[in-house]
Parts: sequence; C-alpha cells; structure tokens
Amino acid sequence: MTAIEPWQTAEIAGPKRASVIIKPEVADAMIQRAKHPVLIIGHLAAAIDLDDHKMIDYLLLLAQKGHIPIIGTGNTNRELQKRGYREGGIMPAVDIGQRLCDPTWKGLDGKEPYDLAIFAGLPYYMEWTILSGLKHFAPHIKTMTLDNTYQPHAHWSFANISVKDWLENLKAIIENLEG
Amino acid sequence: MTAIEPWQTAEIAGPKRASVIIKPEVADAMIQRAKHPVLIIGHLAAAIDLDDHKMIDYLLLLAQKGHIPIIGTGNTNRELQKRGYREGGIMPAVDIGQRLCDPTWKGLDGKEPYDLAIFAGLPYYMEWTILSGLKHFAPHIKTMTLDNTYQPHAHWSFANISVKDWLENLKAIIENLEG
Amino acid sequence: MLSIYTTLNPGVERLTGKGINIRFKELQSDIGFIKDLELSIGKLSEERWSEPQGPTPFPSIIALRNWDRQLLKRYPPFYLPFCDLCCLCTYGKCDLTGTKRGACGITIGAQQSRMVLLATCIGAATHVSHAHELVECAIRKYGAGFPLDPGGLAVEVEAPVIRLVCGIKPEKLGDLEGVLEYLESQVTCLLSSVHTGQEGDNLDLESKVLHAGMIDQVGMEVADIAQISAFGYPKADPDAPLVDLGMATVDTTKPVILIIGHNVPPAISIVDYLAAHRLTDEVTVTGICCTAIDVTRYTANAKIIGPISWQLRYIRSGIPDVIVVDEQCIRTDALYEAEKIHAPFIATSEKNCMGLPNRTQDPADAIVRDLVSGKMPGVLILDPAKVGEVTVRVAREVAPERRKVGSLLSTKEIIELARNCTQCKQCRRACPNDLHIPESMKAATKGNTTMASDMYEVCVGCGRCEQACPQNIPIHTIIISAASRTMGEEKFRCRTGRGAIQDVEIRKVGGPLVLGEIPGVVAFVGCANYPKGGKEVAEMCVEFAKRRYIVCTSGCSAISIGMYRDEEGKTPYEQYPGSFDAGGIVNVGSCVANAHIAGAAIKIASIFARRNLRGNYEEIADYVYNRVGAVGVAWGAMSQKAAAIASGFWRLGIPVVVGPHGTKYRRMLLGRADRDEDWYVHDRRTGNEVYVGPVPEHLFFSAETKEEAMVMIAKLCMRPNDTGKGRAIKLTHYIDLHKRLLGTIPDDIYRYVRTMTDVPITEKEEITRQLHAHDWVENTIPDPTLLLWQIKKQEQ
Amino acid sequence: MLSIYTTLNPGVERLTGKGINIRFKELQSDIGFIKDLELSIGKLSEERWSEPQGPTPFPSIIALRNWDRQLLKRYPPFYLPFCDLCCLCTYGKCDLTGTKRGACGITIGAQQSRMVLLATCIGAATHVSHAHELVECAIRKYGAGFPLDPGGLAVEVEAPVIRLVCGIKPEKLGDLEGVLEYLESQVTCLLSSVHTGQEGDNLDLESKVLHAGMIDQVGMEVADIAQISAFGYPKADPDAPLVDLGMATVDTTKPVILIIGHNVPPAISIVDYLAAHRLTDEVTVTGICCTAIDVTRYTANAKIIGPISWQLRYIRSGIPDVIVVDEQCIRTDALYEAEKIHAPFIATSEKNCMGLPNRTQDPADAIVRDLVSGKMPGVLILDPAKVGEVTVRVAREVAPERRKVGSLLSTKEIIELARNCTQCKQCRRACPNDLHIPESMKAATKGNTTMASDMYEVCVGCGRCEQACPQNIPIHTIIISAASRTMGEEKFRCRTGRGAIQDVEIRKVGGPLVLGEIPGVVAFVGCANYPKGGKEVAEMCVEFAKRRYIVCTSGCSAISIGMYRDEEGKTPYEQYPGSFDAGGIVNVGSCVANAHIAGAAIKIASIFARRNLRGNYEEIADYVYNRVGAVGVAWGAMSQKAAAIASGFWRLGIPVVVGPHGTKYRRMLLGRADRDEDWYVHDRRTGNEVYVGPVPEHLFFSAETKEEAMVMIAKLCMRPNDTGKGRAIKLTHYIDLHKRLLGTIPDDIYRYVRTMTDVPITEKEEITRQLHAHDWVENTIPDPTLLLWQIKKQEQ
Ligand code: SF4
Ligand code: SF4
Ligand code: SF4
Ligand code: SF4
Ligand code: SF4
Ligand code: SF4
Ligand code: SF4
Ligand code: SF4
Repeated sequence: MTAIEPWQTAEIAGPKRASVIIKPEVADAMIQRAKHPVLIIGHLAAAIDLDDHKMIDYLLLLAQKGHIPIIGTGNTNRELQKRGYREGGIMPAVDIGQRLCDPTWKGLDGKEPYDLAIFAGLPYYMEWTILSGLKHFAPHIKTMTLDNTYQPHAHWSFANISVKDWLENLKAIIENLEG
Repeated sequence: MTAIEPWQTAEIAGPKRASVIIKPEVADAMIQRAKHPVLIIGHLAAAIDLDDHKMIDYLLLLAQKGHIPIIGTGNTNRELQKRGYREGGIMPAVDIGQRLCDPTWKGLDGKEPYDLAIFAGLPYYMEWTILSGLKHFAPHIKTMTLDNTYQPHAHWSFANISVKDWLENLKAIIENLEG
Repeated sequence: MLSIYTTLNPGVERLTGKGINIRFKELQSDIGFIKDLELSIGKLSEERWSEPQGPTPFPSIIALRNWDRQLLKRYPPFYLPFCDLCCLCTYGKCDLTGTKRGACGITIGAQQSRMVLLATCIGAATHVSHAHELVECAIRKYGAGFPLDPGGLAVEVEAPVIRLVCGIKPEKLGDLEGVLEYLESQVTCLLSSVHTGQEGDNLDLESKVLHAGMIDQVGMEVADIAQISAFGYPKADPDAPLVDLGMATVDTTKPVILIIGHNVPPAISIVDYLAAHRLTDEVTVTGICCTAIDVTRYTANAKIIGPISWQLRYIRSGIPDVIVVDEQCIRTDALYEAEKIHAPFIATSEKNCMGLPNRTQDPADAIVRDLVSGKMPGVLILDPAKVGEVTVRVAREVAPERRKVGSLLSTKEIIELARNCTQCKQCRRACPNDLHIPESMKAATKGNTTMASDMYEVCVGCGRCEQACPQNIPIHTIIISAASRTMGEEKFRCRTGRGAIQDVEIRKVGGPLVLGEIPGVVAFVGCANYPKGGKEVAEMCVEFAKRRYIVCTSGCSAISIGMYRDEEGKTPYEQYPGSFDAGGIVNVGSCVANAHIAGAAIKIASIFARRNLRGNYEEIADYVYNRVGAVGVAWGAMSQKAAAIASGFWRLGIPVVVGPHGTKYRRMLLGRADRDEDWYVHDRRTGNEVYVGPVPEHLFFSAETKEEAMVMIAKLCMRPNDTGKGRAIKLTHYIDLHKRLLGTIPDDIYRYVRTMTDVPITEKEEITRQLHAHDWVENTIPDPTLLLWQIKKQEQ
Repeated sequence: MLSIYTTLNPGVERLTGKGINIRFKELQSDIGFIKDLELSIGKLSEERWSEPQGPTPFPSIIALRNWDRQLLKRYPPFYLPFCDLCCLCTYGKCDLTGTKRGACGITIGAQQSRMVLLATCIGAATHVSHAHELVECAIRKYGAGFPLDPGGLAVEVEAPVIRLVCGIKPEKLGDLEGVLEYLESQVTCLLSSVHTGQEGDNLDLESKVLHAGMIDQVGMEVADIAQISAFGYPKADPDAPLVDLGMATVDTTKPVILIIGHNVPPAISIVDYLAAHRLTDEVTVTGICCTAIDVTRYTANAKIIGPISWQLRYIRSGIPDVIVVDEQCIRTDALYEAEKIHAPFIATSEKNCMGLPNRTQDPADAIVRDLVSGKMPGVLILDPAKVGEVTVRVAREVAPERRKVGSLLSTKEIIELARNCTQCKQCRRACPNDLHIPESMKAATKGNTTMASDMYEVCVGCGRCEQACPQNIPIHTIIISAASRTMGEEKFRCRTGRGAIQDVEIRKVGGPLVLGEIPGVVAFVGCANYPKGGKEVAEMCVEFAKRRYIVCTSGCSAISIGMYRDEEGKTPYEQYPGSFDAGGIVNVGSCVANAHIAGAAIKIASIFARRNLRGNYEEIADYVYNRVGAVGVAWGAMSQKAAAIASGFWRLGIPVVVGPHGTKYRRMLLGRADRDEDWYVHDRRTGNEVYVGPVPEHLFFSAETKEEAMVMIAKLCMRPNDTGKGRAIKLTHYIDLHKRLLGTIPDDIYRYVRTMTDVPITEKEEITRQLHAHDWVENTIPDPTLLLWQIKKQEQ
C-alpha cells in the first residue's frame, strides 16, 4: 500500500484520490481518448536522469509521438529550445492551473478547451497543490501525471515506483502511442 | 480500495493507518499473542443486530472464550448485566483511553498493563478519536477494532465490510479461539 | 497594557484605567489655557467601591499561569488528535505522528493544544467583537453615560466577572469600553501565540486556552449586561415570560420574518418598526438561535423556532417570507436556501456580508423595490434602523405572492425520488450521526416513510447527506417531509432569558450549595450537535430538576429543553420554576448570558462567603473549584465559541461535560481517580495536606451516552467542602443514577467517603463493605484550597 | 469604535481619539472641584496638521470593501486547496471535495479563503501584539511623551501608513496607543468572522484578508517607528553600518550569546549590560532572525548568524554558550537542542514560555546559580533588564566549561552512522525540498560526503528528515558536519536596517518611478523556506540592482542576500549603495520594517504627486496600483506573518511573488491577461474607459523557479501610467530576461505596447511583427484610475 501513498509523506489528500496507472496501456488509453490533451512540463524534467537521457527527452518523444502540445513551466522552455523544440508554449504552472479551471478557455493554441492535462516534472508539492485546484475546480478536465510519484489529486497517477519501472512504463507508453 | 477508507468519509487519518484484518486468523493471532488483552464495548453493541442476536452477544462469547476481561463504556454495563455477565468493568471511553496511555497502569483488574485493547460498539467518530489518542500516545499497546468499519487509527481493523461478512468473521474468530 | 495607561493625542499625558490620572503639561484649547493640570479621578470610584484591589486586575496572558498549572497538573490533557498533520504554514504539511516533530519543532500534543487555543481565540474574538457591537450600538442610542442595570434592585453585585477579572466596577455603558480594549488586546496577544515558532509547550498553550476562556467570559458579560441595560430585557427575573417556541406556533396566514444569529439590534429594530406602525399583530417575527432568545427578551410577541439545527428545515418549510441574518452560527448557504423558496434575504453584519451588495446608503424605497421584484435576491444593510423598515415592508409585500411556498415533498414525490437511490451509502458515510439513510430510502421506495421520519429527531440538519449523494436525492428534504406531521406539532413554551441571578437568590442557596445540601448546579449550555437529538438534553434537564439540583440553561440548549413535553403535555419551563433554587430551571438567555452562570458561582463566593472579588481571580476560582458543586453540560457543543465558553468555566474550576462529538475538540482534561497523590488539598485552617478524593474527577469530559453523562454529572458535583450531610445527598444521587442507568452500585464510592457521616443511609451496607475492602480510614473534612498563600493568610 | 470615543471610569464623560473631547459634568478630586468642564484638545493637532481628513480614517472591516472588490474582480482567487477537509468545529471533519458543502454550508473555495483569513489574522495579531510590547516597553522607559522620530531631519512624512489608514499623525510614543487599540479591535473583529457560521462568501473573506493585511501593515509601522525612536536605530540612513554576518565571524574563544526571535528589548538589555560593565569586547552577541537585525541596528558590534533556517545548525555547532529567545519564528525544540549542547536557555516572552519556570521575581544571583549549575536547563524571565544581567553572567560563567561542545561529527562518525541507513527513503519523503538524502547516505558509507555537504545550501534546516528516520540517523547533523568547511567560511557583511526612506530620496526617484524610467522597486522580503537555498534570493537581488531597479529588502531575505559573494568576494551590500535609488540595495530592517517599503510607495503619492494621505486609503492605493511599479518578492515565505505582509501589499495594489512553496498558501490571485475586458481603467482626465493591458498581470503569484520569478518580476513592474520611454525601458528588461532565462522573446509583448514609443529599439523588428500578427492598434496612455469618483472629482 505504501506505493500508493503520497510521495511526500504528509501531503495526504481527502476522500477523492487518484487512480493508479497500473500499466502503460491505461495512460495510453487516456491519451488516445483525449481530443485535446496538453503536456505540462516542469523544470525538474530537465534535471532528472533517466537512463542516459533526461526525463524531458522522453516527454518530448511522447509529445511528438502523441501529437500532444507542450507547455513548459518554470524555465523549461529553455531546455526545450536547447533540444530544438520550438513549438512549446510558455506559461507559469499556476497560470495554467487557473486557465484550466475555465471551461471556456481554448488553450494556448486557441483551438479548443483541453480535456486532458498531463503533468510532469514539477516540484512534487507544487504539482500536488495545482492538481488539487484542478480536482476541485476543473471537473470538466481529466488530469494525469507521469512522474514516478503518487499524486493523489490527479485522476491518474503512477504509484511511487522505481526509476527502472518508471522508465519501462514511459517507454511502453510512448511505444504504444505509435501503434 | 473503498473498503479500506474510513467509514465516515471525512475522517481521514494521516500517514500511519490500520492494517486490515483480512481474515479471522489475523485477529485470533493477535488475541492469542496478547498477555493481557481487554475488550472495550461501547453502547452501540447492544443496539446493532447481528443475525438474531445483538453484536454484544457475540462480543460476550468472544470474551468468554478468549478469557478477555470486558470494560463496558457508556451504558453498556446495563446490557451486560441483563445478560447475566457481572464481571464487566465500567469506565467511560475517554477514561480508558487516558489510562491506556499510561504504561504503568495495571488495568481495571490491577493485574498488569493491558497489551491489547480491542474496541467495539463505540460511535464511529468517538472510537476514531480515542484510537487516534492511543496511536500517538500509547506506543506500548496494540489496538484492534472488531466493528465492521475501517478505523484507520487502530493497529488492526476490518475494512468496511457487510454485516454478513462481519458475522462470519466474528464467528470464525470466536471459533478459532476455542481451538 | 493599553488599559492601564491610555495615552492619547497631544495634550493628554497619561490616562490610566484604574485610578485614573490625567496630567496636562500645557493645554491650549477653545476654553482656555491650562498648565500643569493633574486630575486624579480614581478616588471617585474608590469612594463608591471600598473593596480593596486584588493581585491581578486586568491580568496579562500569563498572570494566572500558576493557577492554570495547578488545574492542569490534576487534569492533564488527554489528546485525541483530530488530524495527524499540521497545515498551518508553508513548511507543512508536517507529519506529527507519534513522537515526530514538525518543521518548526512542534509535537502532536502541543499541536492539539495549539488548535484548541486557536479555536478558543476564535470563540473569544466572536463574543468580544459581538460585545463591542452591542456596546457601540447602545452608546450610539443612549450615550456612554447610560447606566448599566442588569438586575434592577435585586442585584447589587452587578458585573461579577468584570469585577473579578478587571478589578473595576462598571456603572455606565461607557465603562465597558475600557474593558473591551483590554479584551481585544488579550485576544490579539493570545492569537499571536499560535503563530509558527511561538508557544510550543503544550501546558503553556493550555494555560493560554484558559486565559482565552476567561477573556471570553468577560466578553459575554459585557455583551449581556449591555443589552439587558439598553434594551430593557428581564432583569434577573425568575418569572421572565414564557414565549412561543416551535414552527407550529407560527400563524402562516400572516407575513413571517425569520431572524437568524446572535446580534439582536436588527431584530429589535424590526420589532420597533412594527410597533411604531401598529403592525405588531400583522406580522410575525420568528427566530432561530440566540437572536431568537434575545428578541423574546425584548418582546414576548416574538417566537422562537428552534436551535441552530432548525435552519434548513424551517427555511425549506417555506414559512418565512423574509430572512434576516446578523452574525454567528448562520448557515453559509442560507442565502442559497432562501432563494430556493423565493424569500428575500437581508444580511446585516460586517462580519457576515455573504457577498451581497451593500445598500446601507440607499433609500429604503429602492431597496424594498429591488427585493420585492426579485431583482436582487438579497442585500446587505448595516444600519439596523433601515433593516427594520425594509424587512417589514418587504415581508408584507412579498407574503401574499409567496404563499409560503417551500420545498416539502408529497409522499408520492418521496417514493419517486427514493427510487433513484443506488444504496451506495455515501449519505450515511457523510452523516455525522451515521443515520441509516440508505435503509430508509429503501423503505421509502415501498411507501414506508417511517424510517425517514424517525430520523427527523436525531438529524442535526447539516445537509451533508445531500451533498454526498451522487444521485442528488434531496435527502434532508425527504426526512423533513416525511416528518411533516411532527413539524406541524412543534408547539411549545419556553421561558425567555432572565439574565443575571439575584443577590437574594444567592444568599438563599449559597449555604446549602457550598455545604452540599443542594446537590449541585447543572448548566445545560451550547449548541445542537447532539448525537441523538435534543430530547436527551431535555430529559437530563428534567432529571436533575426533579432531583432538586439547580438547573441553568442558555442558548440552543435552552431551546431544545423547551421542545419537550412530559406526560401532562407540559414543557419543562411550564413545570419547573425559573428561580435559581433547588428544582428550578433557569434560562439565563442567549449564549452570552452564560456569563451569568459563571457570575452566580462567583457571587456565591462574594455574597455568601464574603470573599473579595475585585481583581482576585485566583482566590475566587479556588473557592468555586473547591466549594461550589457546579457542572457545565454542553451536550451538543459544536462551535469555537462553545470551546471558549467551556474554557472559561474550567479556569473558574467548573467541570464541563460534552457529548461524544466533543472528543473532536482534540483533548479532554481528565483526572486520575486512581492516583491518590493527585487529590490532596491544603487545609486553610491548619495548613495540613488532606486527601479529599477525586472531586471533581474531571475538568473536561466527553460522555458516550446520556446515561454516562448523567452519572458523571452527579459525580462531578461533589466538592471537597461538602459537609457530611451534603456529601451523603450527592452520593445518593450518584449511586441512584448509577444503579438505574448502569445497572450496578458504583465501585468507587469509597473514594468519596471521608467520614461515616458521608455515607447515605440507603446503601449503607454495601458501601461499608466497599470501605472495608479498600482499607478505608476515616479522614477529616478540611477547609480546602489549592493555594499555598491561602494558608499563609490564615497564619498571619 | 473604541478608538473614536473612549470613555472611562466615573467622571470622564467621553474621550475621542481624534479630535479629543473630554467633558466632566462634575468632578471632585484631590485638587479641587470642577463642574461642566469641557476640554477640546483636538485643535492642537489640527493646527499642526492642515491636511484635510479623507473619507476612511480608522476604517472598519468593510469600509474598503469596494476597493477590494475592484482588485478581486481582476485577480480572483485561484484556489489550491491544501486540504479537502475542514476540521474547525465538531460538526466536522467535513468533506468539501468539489462542490460539496460542509455541515455549516461552506464551500471548498470559501474554506480556503477562510483559512487564509485565519492565517493573516494570526500574522497581523503577531505584529500588532509585538508592536504593543515595543510601545509599552518604550513608554515604560521613556514615557508616553517621548517624541517619535523615525527619520531625523530627513523625514517629514513620518508615519505614512498610520496617516493613510488612521488619519492621524502620531508625534509621541503615546500617540501609538490609540492606534494599537484600533488595530486590536480590528484583529478581534476579523478573527470573529472566521467562526463557524460567520462569513461564508469567498470574496468577502478575501476582502477581510486584505483588511487584515492593512492592519498588519499599520502594526508593523507602529512597531518599527517605536523602536527606531526609542532605541536610536539608524534613522532613514542609506549609510547604515555594515555589520558582521555569518557563523565564521564569531570569535569562538569568547563567551557567545545567541538571541533568536523578533522582540529586541531583551537583546538590547544584554548589550547595555555589557556596555555598562565594560564587557563589550569580552562577550559576543550573536543573533538569528529579526532580533539579529534589530540588535545590529542598536549596535554594530552584534553579529548576525543567519536567517530562521540557521537555528539548528548554529546551535548544533556548539558555538553559543547561552541561548535567549524572545518571540516569533523560534523553533519549539530550541530548548531541547540547547540542552544537547549544555547551553543554558532563557525564554523572555509571555507569548512563548516554553514550559519554563517563571523566575522573573527571583534575584539574579539565584537564577544565574541555577542555570550555571545546570540545576535548571532553562528559565523564563519577563524583565528585560534582568535578562541582560543573567544572560551575560551565565555566558561568562559557563563558557570556559562548555568549550563550545556541539554535536558535529567527524567523517568517521558520519560513515559509521550512514551505515545504519536501510535506504527506506522516509527521510526524503519527509524533506520539504525532496533532497536526495538516501543517495547521499549511500555515498557517505563509501566515505564520500560531498553529496551530504552539497545539501547544506538547499536544506531549510527543518529537521524533518531526522524525525522520519526509523534508524534514528542524525541526518541534519550529518549534513552540517559534512559541510563544516562551508560553515567555517560563512563570513559576510550585511548592511543593517536603515529604517524609513527619506523624503528627499522620494522626491528624487518619484518622477522617474511613476513615469517608468526607473523600471521598478523590487522588495525581497520574508522567510527562508527557499526551494533551492538562499543564494537564489541574492542572485535575483543582484540582477535587479544591476539593472538599476530600486531593490529593497528586509528580514530573513535581507540576511540571505548578505550571505553571497560576487567574483570579487564582495557581498551585495558592499557592492551596491544603501540608498533608495536606482541600483541601490536598501535593507530597511527586520520584518516590521516592511512597513517602510509600503510607506515609500505611499510617500511617492504624497510627496511627489501631492495627493492627500490622511484617511484617504482608496485613492492612494489606486495611485500606487496604477503608477508605482513596485513588486514584493517573498521567495521563502513560510509564516502567517508573511501571509499578512503580502496581503498588506495587495491592498495597496502591490503584487507579490512567492516561491513554489507559496502555493501552500491555498490560493493565488491571478489576472487573466487573455481577457481584454479585464484591463480597462478610467481616464481621470476624460472619464473614458481605456484598455491598458494586463498591468500588473497578477497580484499574488507563485513562481516555480527563480528564472520564472525574475521574468515575472520584470513584467509585474509595468503600470498603466508608464510613459512611452518608461514602458520601453521596462519592456527591455522583460524581454531581455525572458530571452536569457526562457530562451525566447516573449509572445505577449503586444499586450504591453500602447503606442510605438513603448517599443524598445533593440527588438523593434520582432515586436512589430508581433503587433501586426495581433492586429494591434495604437492606444492612448490615460491618467489611470479604477475609481469612478476620481473622474467625477476631475469633472467638478
Ligand atoms: S506550523 Fe510547524 S508543524 Fe505546522 S506546518 Fe508549519 S512547520 Fe509544520
Ligand atoms: S442532514 Fe441529518 S441525515 Fe443528513 S447528514 Fe446531516 S444529520 Fe445526517
Ligand atoms: S447517497 Fe444517495 S444514492 Fe447513495 S445510498 Fe444515499 S440516498 Fe442512496
Ligand atoms: S448554542 Fe451554539 S449553535 Fe447555538 S447559538 Fe450558541 S454557539 Fe450557536
Ligand atoms: S489539520 Fe485539518 S485542514 Fe489541516 S490537514 Fe488536517 S484535516 Fe486538513
Ligand atoms: S466549520 Fe463548517 S466545514 Fe468546518 S468542520 Fe465545521 S461545519 Fe464542517
Ligand atoms: S533538515 Fe534539511 S535535509 Fe532534513 S528534511 Fe529539512 S530541508 Fe530536508
Ligand atoms: S530515513 Fe534513515 S534509514 Fe531511511 S533512507 Fe533516510 S537515512 Fe536511510
């Protein structure tokens, strides 16, 4: 049961808590079901080692394979730029949180409201608080996190899993998207 | 997962939560391992129907089979008397909670400190708060509840189970004690 | 402290609250030039009040720390952490499980005490700020020189709590302002102690809780003596009028106004407007919660509907045509509920604006128009006079149209709705009292609404079931609809708040009480978060009145007590007199009137025992603690105010019993009857240490059931000072209740028998056996005190 | 309101705070008999202060509700619920998930706002009660007539916040008491609104938060001008002395005293005692947190050790021989930590007694004996003078014996202890900054302590890792031991608090600031709950100073800024001047000195723009909001005080940026740049509605990283009133930072360009492209205001 506790011990959520992504297919299904998903990448994605790469590299792959627009928070955009990715939107995390609560907001691309917000790479507690805001105030949108820590306020989250499992899952998710 | 949520939805506990008694043997093992257990029966035990009997009847059976002293809280003692059980100690629930926090307290029978406190039949929220007190302030004592609702602050608790499952479990526990 | 020397703008050098002293070095003013004027005005009041000043007038937050420590040594907190975490600052959340400390170093125990301090600060702030409003309002109307007169001729000791705590004797409305300043500075200072990285010792936090409670008690006294004086409420009148209570007392053919809250001026202004326009008989004024009680203290024409928990059901009944809320204990969804029955809504307090547009400055005509037309569902009006006019006019205009449309359902509708139930149990899991809602829904689908209607009495009207239901079944509405017959029979009489206790009453009962011959004072106070309905409070009340205890009551409890009838169809208020005497049921009034109950205990020390009150808190509390067998019972205590009220009683040495929900107050203050060493007092006469037994055993106790509570109440009335005769009487009640309710003779009687004269005759044999079994030896009955200096005083 | 008419004991009829008026009907006193005396003293101050009274002197809790609503309309709360539940009363816990209401009817949004109000009330209470202590202490020492003089000759507008809010002009210490009364009544009233069943509208709760913030700001000003005046701190001195900062500045061969907290009198008494006994050079006085800053304002001999987060590490270093704590931000386990290094402990505040015996009344000899002998690990002494003597004597007596024994570990010991690690990760999961402790333990077992020592800088010293470790590994001690070299190099210089800003400085920068030519005022304030160490604050500070913003700082942030060196080994304070001017780094002082930053903004309106201040809050806030490009940055905001300070800035129209932990403050106040309709102002001259773009875009913003913060700070400095030149300068910084830190030119420049003169030359091409892409049309630059009545004023 430990694995599906909040990663930061004390960040207990209330009665409504995230479902665990027990296998990559779950995440893929969500992504594929979404009409207008968005991937929100925090600055830690560029700091966390995954294999020989950084977490952000896998997220980029995911976004490209899944045709998911990216919004970089913090100073993430700089890392995206470094990697030659130029279409990234830039927006602070709290701003995105606020915008997503507005069901009429058409997204950074102005197309249509996002229906799935995928978070990754934000500081745990900040992602926790923002997902809390969305849980309560954005019933029209599904949320998912791809960090390897359990985020109780998301709709779907990994449990607290090892880096090894994480990497495997991420790879599988990316792979499945191709199919 | 719902079954191991607090019965009263909002009574969320912190990081340390009860293990679930998944089968009667678990409870029996605890009872048999205890040198000086005590069974604390709240007033609801005489109000709750179990089969053709009341919950308190099964608890009495359990106490007798397991040679466990009983303390009746609230007005439980009156019900014990009615059933011809005269050895019951009488003590308000908060008083027991407080006494149990004192590792030198030798119990109502003056024998030796209780090492296992089994709770049943208190109002859910009151049992919750008292078990919370014990969780934090009585590390020397194990706590168990035999209600059919999950009590996160105990060491062992049933999940939220149906009356049917509950009855089966109680019967099995009592039976095993005999063996 | 500001209240000691209040220095103001240029010219005024210094101005002290007690023994006032004003010096001007030089003063050029309209009327002339003054140089080196020194006015010492203190003398004036000294002359009229010869009582010498005690050691702690206007005590600082730790001035009574030693006394607190005495109490807390006997009754250390037993913690029942309500959350394992702390979330008060951005270092958090912190996990405080077991021995873990938070990021600021705090422990789980201290954290619980800190939360209690926070709650009591909120409670005290609420009463103090309420008192401030009342005093201000009264001064605006009558001037600061208006005399305080809470008791007419019957009361000489007029403001016992203020005298005791502040060491001053307020005589005019204006005198209360200095008291309020002091209270506000204390609330601020106490609240500051809650800050991250301030007080971290659990007992020091508890001492501050007690201080907050005392401050709260002063605040309540300020509020109630101000309103009694200004609005001409019954003045310590045992025969305060009986008034209508209950929904069924309302004539639904007339326009009906509903007032909810605590701060009475808007309600009074409504009553005045009606009177001025000869409309008193045309429009009915009804109230819920303390404003209800207070408006009936102003006019017996007004009707009390019920306690706090009656809000949803009364609004949904559709009876009220206009809803006026002032402050405290108001459902935050009242506006939303009002909209559903198309009742215009008027908020009247800065503290509770409810998001409404502030129309205070607008002409009444315009406001009435907007409310009647429905252009605005509600408004904020901060001028009580305008509230009076607007409310009455709107009520009269909308009533014919509204035709009392509510949300009640027919049985057919109930069945229909109940069919949507999936038996998911979310409702029951959300219900504070774990009511069997799913089961009752199942029954309802079969046309059986008895289970639903049975819940009416035990439902606290919180609405959480509805919030939880995924099928959006209007559960609470179903319950009240199923019980519409019961609702239709809610027709009772309640004695309105009499205010203070007369000196002559104190004189009469002082002796018997202190000697133990009147077995005790039991005060049923506080909110309506009952585990099994309000009936239990009424039953307890009647039981103790029958046993000729002095029963006091206030607030929501006083209302619940009135909603009960004996076999003859009489309510307790109709059956028992309102006098502060054995067998009386004394409704002092609204929540703030609680101060009079504390005041009565204090006055016993002053009037009966002739102890000095003035600034002499510790001695008086010690007196009350050791001699006055009083117990507070807050069976449905819910709020932060209730927490503060209880704390005020504790510091005065009066134990408080709460219902099972009271365990959520995060800790109990329990004694250890089994530890003999805890129960010694000093004998004032001899200086000896004398074992007196665990009396009173607890300071703050949560009972699981009514039965447990009653036995404990009887037990907690014992005091070291009881005479043999008194103790025997008290033990008789204790034993009798124990036998009846718990089935046996208690096994701890031996702890309460000091000499054989203590033994009640009825159970002599059994008790003697107990005494033998416990190697009992006879002991002396001391002149008890916890205070070392009280002995020294005798020695001198 | 009490502060309007304060009526006291018999004789004094009425006494008003502003325009004092005393009437005696009859007065018999020692010095004679007076009949019908009427003193009108108000005139005196009127004469000296010709400024007309504004509309809202001593505003009630809703007097500025309309202004608040204006702000909240643009910046509605974005809630980040920190808990899904409410546990404030015994109806609870209530589940407030989504749209569920609690048993009192409250919603999750309102509950968050209520918790914020609770926090800001605690914060405001803390400052107000601190101010109360300081004023009282100063009056005790110097009398109520002692003149207030926070700025010497350089400051004419001396108490801008008090003038603005209260509409009075305090001239003597005693004048502050009336202000304190007002503040305490407001805190009480606001706190009351938090009670169950009071305010339930989220925006009304937020409005009350803003009121609490304003009250807090007044409280801070009272505190700081009182202490500056009484203790002779630097008076608005840009050249306030540079003082030692850092553990390595302490001469460990001497006895060392450590003072922690905020309330400086005990520390000052220590310094005075040393001076009086010619011991200044024999004993070192060191401090942590605000008392450290304030004692260096009193004497440049004292040393600052570090911000709040330095408590554990400094105590464990073993350097301090005696630890004295006063109030606020003190670890509640400080006594426990002190015991571990055998350092006697002295608590000095009623608000933080720490369970210690109160020895205030005992002779110093006895206390010293008990502390030195170790008979008592700590004592409570409430008399600052006695604290001075006892502390110094104890320090000198224990120092030789103690020999600075601390808890630091050798590398060998570290390796040994690290071996016990089971890699369970509980420590990391407990660490607020998710530091890689298990990994560093693993490395340590292999003798590599670099990972451990690397954590030193980013560790906030909370100790939660140790609390969580099932193996009881002293993790924090390991970290600081591994970093002992770094600790040994903590030797910096910090400019001590200069206090207020001079009028002449305001005159100089007022124009350039309001026109936008000085790009902004950036104030780094608040606690040390940094996500990645204090270095980030210093880096931000230097960046903006370099860019010739006016940089202000205070409290723990001011200390963190000093703990940083550039390539030349200079601290920011050594590199940048202390003047309130472009490129200056202005340390105003301790937390309460924050009021001077607000005061500077207010003074710009008064001195530069000649707007009336007196009781004229709304107009001045509107002025500041629309014209003064100021931003507060509380990168490590942790406490309830920080919440209150931020709220005070918001009400004045100054946005605040916090670090990522700031999301735990339960809600942000964010604007919607994409909603054009939100960004219209009235043109005061023409009355037209003019689109001005999202300036400032946010009122309360939590940045994820330093880089994001810096870009946002630059952006938030823009104001509608900027001239073309000013806007171009501000945009240049914004664009430049965005490019450098986020890698691109921002895509929202078009929102900030009103006319082509706004466009910075450097990026003209790209910007022009953006303008075209967004169908940009030229607009006017209005004389901006949000207040309709400001136009009317013009029309007249
Ligand atoms: S107040 Fe203390 S225990 Fe509470 S969150 Fe803050 S640091 Fe943690
Ligand atoms: S309204 Fe009544 S039935 Fe519903 S949850 Fe509340 S107490 Fe239970
Ligand atoms: S919550 Fe609604 S659907 Fe579920 S059991 Fe209760 S009434 Fe039925
Ligand atoms: S008794 Fe409780 S619920 Fe009733 S009015 Fe008083 S505080 Fe409110
Ligand atoms: S203390 Fe209350 S609000 Fe805070 S985490 Fe616990 S339940 Fe939630
Ligand atoms: S204050 Fe309201 S939401 Fe909070 S516990 Fe009480 S009833 Fe529930
Ligand atoms: S003391 Fe430092 S390492 Fe330990 S939990 Fe706190 S911040 Fe993390
Ligand atoms: S908590 Fe202790 S044992 Fe567990 S990983 Fe951290 S240091 Fe190792």
